[in-house]
Amino acid sequence: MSGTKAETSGSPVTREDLARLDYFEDLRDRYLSIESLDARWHPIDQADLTSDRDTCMRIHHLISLTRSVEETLDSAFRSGHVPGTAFFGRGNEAASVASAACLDDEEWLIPMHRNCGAHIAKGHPPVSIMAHFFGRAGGPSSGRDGNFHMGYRPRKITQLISHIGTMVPIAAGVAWAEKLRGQGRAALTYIGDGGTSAGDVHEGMNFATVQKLPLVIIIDNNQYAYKTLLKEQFACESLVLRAPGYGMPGYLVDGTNALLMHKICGEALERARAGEGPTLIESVTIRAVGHSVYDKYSDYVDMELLNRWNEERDPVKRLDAYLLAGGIATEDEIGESHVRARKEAEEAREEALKMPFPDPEKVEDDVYAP
Amino acid sequence: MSGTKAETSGSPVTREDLARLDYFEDLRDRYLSIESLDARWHPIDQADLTSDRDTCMRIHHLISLTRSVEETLDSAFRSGHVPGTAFFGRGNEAASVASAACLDDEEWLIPMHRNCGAHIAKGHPPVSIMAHFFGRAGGPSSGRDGNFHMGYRPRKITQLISHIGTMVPIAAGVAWAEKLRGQGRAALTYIGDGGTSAGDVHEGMNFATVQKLPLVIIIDNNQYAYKTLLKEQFACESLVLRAPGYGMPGYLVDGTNALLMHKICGEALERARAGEGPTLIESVTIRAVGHSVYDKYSDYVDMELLNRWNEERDPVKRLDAYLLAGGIATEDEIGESHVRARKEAEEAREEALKMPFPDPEKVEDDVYAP
Amino acid sequence: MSQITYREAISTALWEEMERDETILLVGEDIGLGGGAFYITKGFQERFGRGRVVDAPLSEAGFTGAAIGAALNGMRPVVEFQFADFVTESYKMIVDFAAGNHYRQMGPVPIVFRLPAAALTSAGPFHSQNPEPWFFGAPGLKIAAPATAYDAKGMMKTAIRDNNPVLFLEYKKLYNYPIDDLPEALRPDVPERDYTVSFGEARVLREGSDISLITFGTSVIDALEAAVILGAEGVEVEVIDMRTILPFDKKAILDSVEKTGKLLILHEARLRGGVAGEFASIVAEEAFESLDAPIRRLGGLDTPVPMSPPLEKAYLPGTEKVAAALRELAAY
Amino acid sequence: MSQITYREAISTALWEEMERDETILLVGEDIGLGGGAFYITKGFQERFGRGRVVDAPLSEAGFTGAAIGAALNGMRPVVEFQFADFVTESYKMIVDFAAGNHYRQMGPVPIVFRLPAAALTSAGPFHSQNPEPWFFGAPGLKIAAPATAYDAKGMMKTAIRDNNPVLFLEYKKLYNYPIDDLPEALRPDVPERDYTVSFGEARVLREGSDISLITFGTSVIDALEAAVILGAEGVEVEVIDMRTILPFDKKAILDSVEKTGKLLILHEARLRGGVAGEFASIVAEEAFESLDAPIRRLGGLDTPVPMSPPLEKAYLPGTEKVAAALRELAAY
Ligand SMILES: Cc1ncc(C[n+]2csc(CCOP(=O)(O)OP(=O)(O)O)c2C)c(N)n1
Ligand SMILES: Cc1ncc(C[n+]2csc(CCOP(=O)(O)OP(=O)(O)O)c2C)c(N)n1
Ligand SMILES: [Mg+2]
Ligand SMILES: [Mg+2]
Repeated sequence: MSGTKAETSGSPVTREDLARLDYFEDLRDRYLSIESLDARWHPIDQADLTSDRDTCMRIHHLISLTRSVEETLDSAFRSGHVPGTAFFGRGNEAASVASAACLDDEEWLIPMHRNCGAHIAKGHPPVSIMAHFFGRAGGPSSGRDGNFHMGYRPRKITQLISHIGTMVPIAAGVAWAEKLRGQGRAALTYIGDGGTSAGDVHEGMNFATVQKLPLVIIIDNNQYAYKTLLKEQFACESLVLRAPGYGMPGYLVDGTNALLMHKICGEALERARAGEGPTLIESVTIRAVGHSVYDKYSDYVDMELLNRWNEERDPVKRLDAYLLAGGIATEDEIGESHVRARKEAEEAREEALKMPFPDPEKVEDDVYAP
Repeated sequence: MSGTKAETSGSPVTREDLARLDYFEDLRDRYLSIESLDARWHPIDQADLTSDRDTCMRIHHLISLTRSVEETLDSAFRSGHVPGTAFFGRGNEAASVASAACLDDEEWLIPMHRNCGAHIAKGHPPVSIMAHFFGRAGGPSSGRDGNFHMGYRPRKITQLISHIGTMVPIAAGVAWAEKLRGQGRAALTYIGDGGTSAGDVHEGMNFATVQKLPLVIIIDNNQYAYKTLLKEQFACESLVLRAPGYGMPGYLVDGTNALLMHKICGEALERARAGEGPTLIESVTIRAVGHSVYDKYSDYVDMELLNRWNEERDPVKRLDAYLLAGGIATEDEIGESHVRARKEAEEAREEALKMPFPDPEKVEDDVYAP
Repeated sequence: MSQITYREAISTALWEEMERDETILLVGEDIGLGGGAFYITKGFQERFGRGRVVDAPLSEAGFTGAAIGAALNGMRPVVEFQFADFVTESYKMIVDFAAGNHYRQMGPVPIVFRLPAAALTSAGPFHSQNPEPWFFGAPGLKIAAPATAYDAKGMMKTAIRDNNPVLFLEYKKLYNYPIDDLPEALRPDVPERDYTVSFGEARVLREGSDISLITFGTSVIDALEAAVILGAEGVEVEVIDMRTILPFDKKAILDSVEKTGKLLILHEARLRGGVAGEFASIVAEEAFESLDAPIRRLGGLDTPVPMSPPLEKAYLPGTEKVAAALRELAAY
Repeated sequence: MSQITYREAISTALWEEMERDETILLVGEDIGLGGGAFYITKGFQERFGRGRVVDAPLSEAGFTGAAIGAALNGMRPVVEFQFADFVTESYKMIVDFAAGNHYRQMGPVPIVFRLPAAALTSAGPFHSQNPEPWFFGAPGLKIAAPATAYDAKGMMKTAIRDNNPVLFLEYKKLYNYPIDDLPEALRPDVPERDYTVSFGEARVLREGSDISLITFGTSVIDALEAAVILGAEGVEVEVIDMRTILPFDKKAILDSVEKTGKLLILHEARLRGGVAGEFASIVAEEAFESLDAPIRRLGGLDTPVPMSPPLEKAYLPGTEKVAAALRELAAY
């Protein structure tokens, strides 16, 4: 913990907290050495990140599994098994996994198009994800949709529509129902740095804060929105500066640091469950691959910077190193976790490829619910 | 001026300026004793408000004319001359007039549905306004639209569509064209407290700040959005807190104080013309009448508070008192300005009522531009 | 049994349903404290609380989205748009999200969108529109368009209990229409008991053997008036109120045309892109041999809805234009 | 004269117009540095600067609104939607603001909305839609739907020079369609010189005396293929490409039907609420006596556009379905 409860609590920033605001001045140039900030925009003390072995190993395995699933999907795409296109979240696995891993089984996840890790942490089986990408009848939408337009009802994961921004209001509504039900459950959603420009995001955050809904919103700031750079997307120093405009606490988190995200998101969800309303968390990562499998991203991405990120901030490597350095796991245990992940992904791929394509005779079924 | 140029300049708030943030904590309960704040959220020194007689008398007359035009329209409505409905801006005349009076002739005004004062200050003739409300062929839309869905091209005033929020992006676009033309002209628009919740407003403010457009946006916070109270509309302490989220300066202004608005808006427009980008100004007033002429507003309005506002903060009375107390005008001169305004409004009404209704034979004309 | 207004019918249906099922929520602008622009929900917030009756911020996409999210999570929200015109703000939420969710195997989305629609009096281009053409092509939606208090109450209950997103068109002009001024056929008694009206069943408002006049919404009044005029001229017009636009009662249209051989389709919305095109096409395809005359359609002009009274009158397809079109058909 | 792709034709037209008139601006997502999702504007920002070629934040309503504001203030913006599907974000901006402004006497709004439309391959429910039904009823708009590189270049110039808001449908499937694979009728040479193609003039792609096949967009390919098949079976099908959907060439439809007496209308969009309904209705009203058979329409199924290849194929009105419908008509 960075200090007392009060220090990271839900009350909006005031006085001396905000005196630190000039910290943000040229944050974007300094993302590589980002300092994570709490709700009052003090650096977060990271001494108390969890070292609980079970938690750490669970998160490690989920992150590794996420990477393996995406790599497997990518190679399946190159082999022609993925109709349409595919997006990947490489670079944000830590943030996706460690946040969604804070949800209870009965809580809803409202993911975006790069949150493979969140799907996996919430229990969406890799074989179902693969079947979806492969357009098979056994996928969660029976082949009616593809790519990351994917949900999974058995684990309370919504499907997004393509129109970016729409999911924040949807998430607010999911949280509204939870609030009415009064069982102390919260919901979690994500939005990209590009997505923050969408009007729906504003409307959704406003609705959530006015109604004090149990919702955590993570801004996946991966420094690109397709081919658009951050400076063309917003003019403020940091997107957490939007939080006071809604009267909610805002955190800035190094999204390549899994255990830090786990702590901050976990605390935010706890506040949400306790009726203290929404929290905004800006998670800074980098999109380590192209926008989609088709994207010629070296056209517009600063490849040197990207390489440095991959060297210094790859979330998988960072977690490996952290576990090792902290004596939480041995090199063998870490290696074994990776091997198991790759095997699981491979098996899922094989199983999914055996599934049939949907029956065109049924194309007109299910337009209406009974 | 509240101090040096730097103090009110366009650079976003930083450090000690923001240390004053807790000022906002229960601002809404304290609107009646509102303190106006500059871009760094220091109280604005009002010692240097203009006492230039010509400026003062011009603004006085425009404010008085606005009130008279609206009162005349209201009585015309009661006499059955206004088809459909009518909205009035009673209570915000000072803010509307004093802001729009800062525009040059060649600059665009993008008004909202209570900015009668802005129309009048920008030179929209009362007879044209009346003809519009009366649905006459001689109105600016030839009777095709009514109420405050009204523009006036000869004076570079756009017409709004009903969908609230849309005009902020439109205003950004008008300013974009000015920026490209490079003649140092700015544009001015308004949005209600309710309107700030609309996604378009977010999108428009973001576009304007990213492109550093010459635009001033005034939030007409009149404490009601139809029957919805502020606490159902937003959860932040004050709407100026949104400004740092876009990287623009935000001011909080007592909107019943004409000369203060004239100063702050004038400075903001100067910055815009100089290429320093947009400014957000929250103008706090009260909606002194119902939402529309049909609205039974005592259902939901705190009538006691409203009466106090009308006593203490009526913008017309306040300006009268200020001019008198400052020795800028005599009681006779002030009275004469009012009389002239009423006469002008009455004459406009008579003239407009003589105009014919549009010819139904021409109803299908002009759908397409040649 | 009683005679209540269309507005009271809707209000009553909402109230009774909220009493019956606590998963039903209301959200919209000014609907709480203020009871909504048309006072449909006056007193609801006091009774059902601020959790279930939410005065939304001015943000249609946002609160429509929130309602959809709540529907995904077990609730049955009813969303009030202050005017149907503003539903365009929520287009993608309704068409892309809500309507397609079940097809994508992501579960039902039981939700009602209340749309105060059509012209009132000089409400101008932005408060007078008929929204059905915007949504008619969207798979997964239903569209109800009641023209009587009886239908309004019964169909609102059907809409709320339906597991699909339903656009519920409410005709502002009918909200407070004096009951005694309504044509007989438009004032069936409204039972005080619970009842529902099935979707997809048209109603014959007046039988006739010479011409079929297919219509719905505010136009039923003009249709009935014109039928009376034509009746006096010896032409028997069959007037059919479609009642639901999606699903629509194709059989009722075809049956009537088979009988009369002549067809006029009438609605207040502009013709181009209006649903009359679909109805006419179906007849041209499936009842071609029954037709004794060209199909006629009548609707609003191809302009924005103008405000000033003489223009608005010229815009709308009123009784005189209907009668004229019927006469032409009769003479063919 | 040369053979260039549809994509190159659009790109060339934009470039030439921007060279010609400095009030022309481009705005859209990823169009600057990145040259847009389909590389139509690659290199434009370098040439015309960041003021005239704006990489917009992800906010369609916002940048559409900004473009309209710029148009009010003397500019001629061209707005790129990344996919036509996202135009729903800007619905009110286009329909309520831009389309109605001139009617309200507030001046012309010269603006082009570029909409990469229709199915590509397994692009799924949100990247495959045909937007014309959403806008077809809106007075004040024009809708262009070029199917050849020649039309794409000439009509883009027409659109830019028009003083009204124009929805410019671009068929993603045609962008990079190999020229040699196109049917002869779809690859007229594209002049290097400046030329325009008037709106509202259909083009007969193939003459025939037995059946009129009215179509546009991607469906022209299926139509021509089916006509060849039917030709081999001894049925002469007249294939007409509408080219502009608003205004549309009513005379071309009526003339052809008068000649053939039989009509099939085909488009990729779903039938219900599609523009085929309007065309069919007009024929049923104005060429009733010429018809020798029921009017037939063919379009997408009444479902969201499904992603998986077998489903998508079933959804689309491909050559086989067109040929089958033509055969039925021929046999009538
Ligand atoms: C409303 C809308 N406009 C455009 C798009 C096309 N599009 C898909 S992803 C994307 C970029 C999103 O950027 P960001 O929100 O930063 O998420 P990221 O892809 O970087 O994770 C765009 C423009 C869309 N899906 N929705
Ligand atoms: C998108 C949209 N939704 C709803 C309305 C109906 N409406 C008209 S004015 C209004 C309240 C506006 O409040 P505010 O922005 O505070 O402006 P004020 O009327 O108080 O000046 C509402 C809800 C509208 N015009 N547009
Ligand atoms: Mg991004
Ligand atoms: Mg207000």
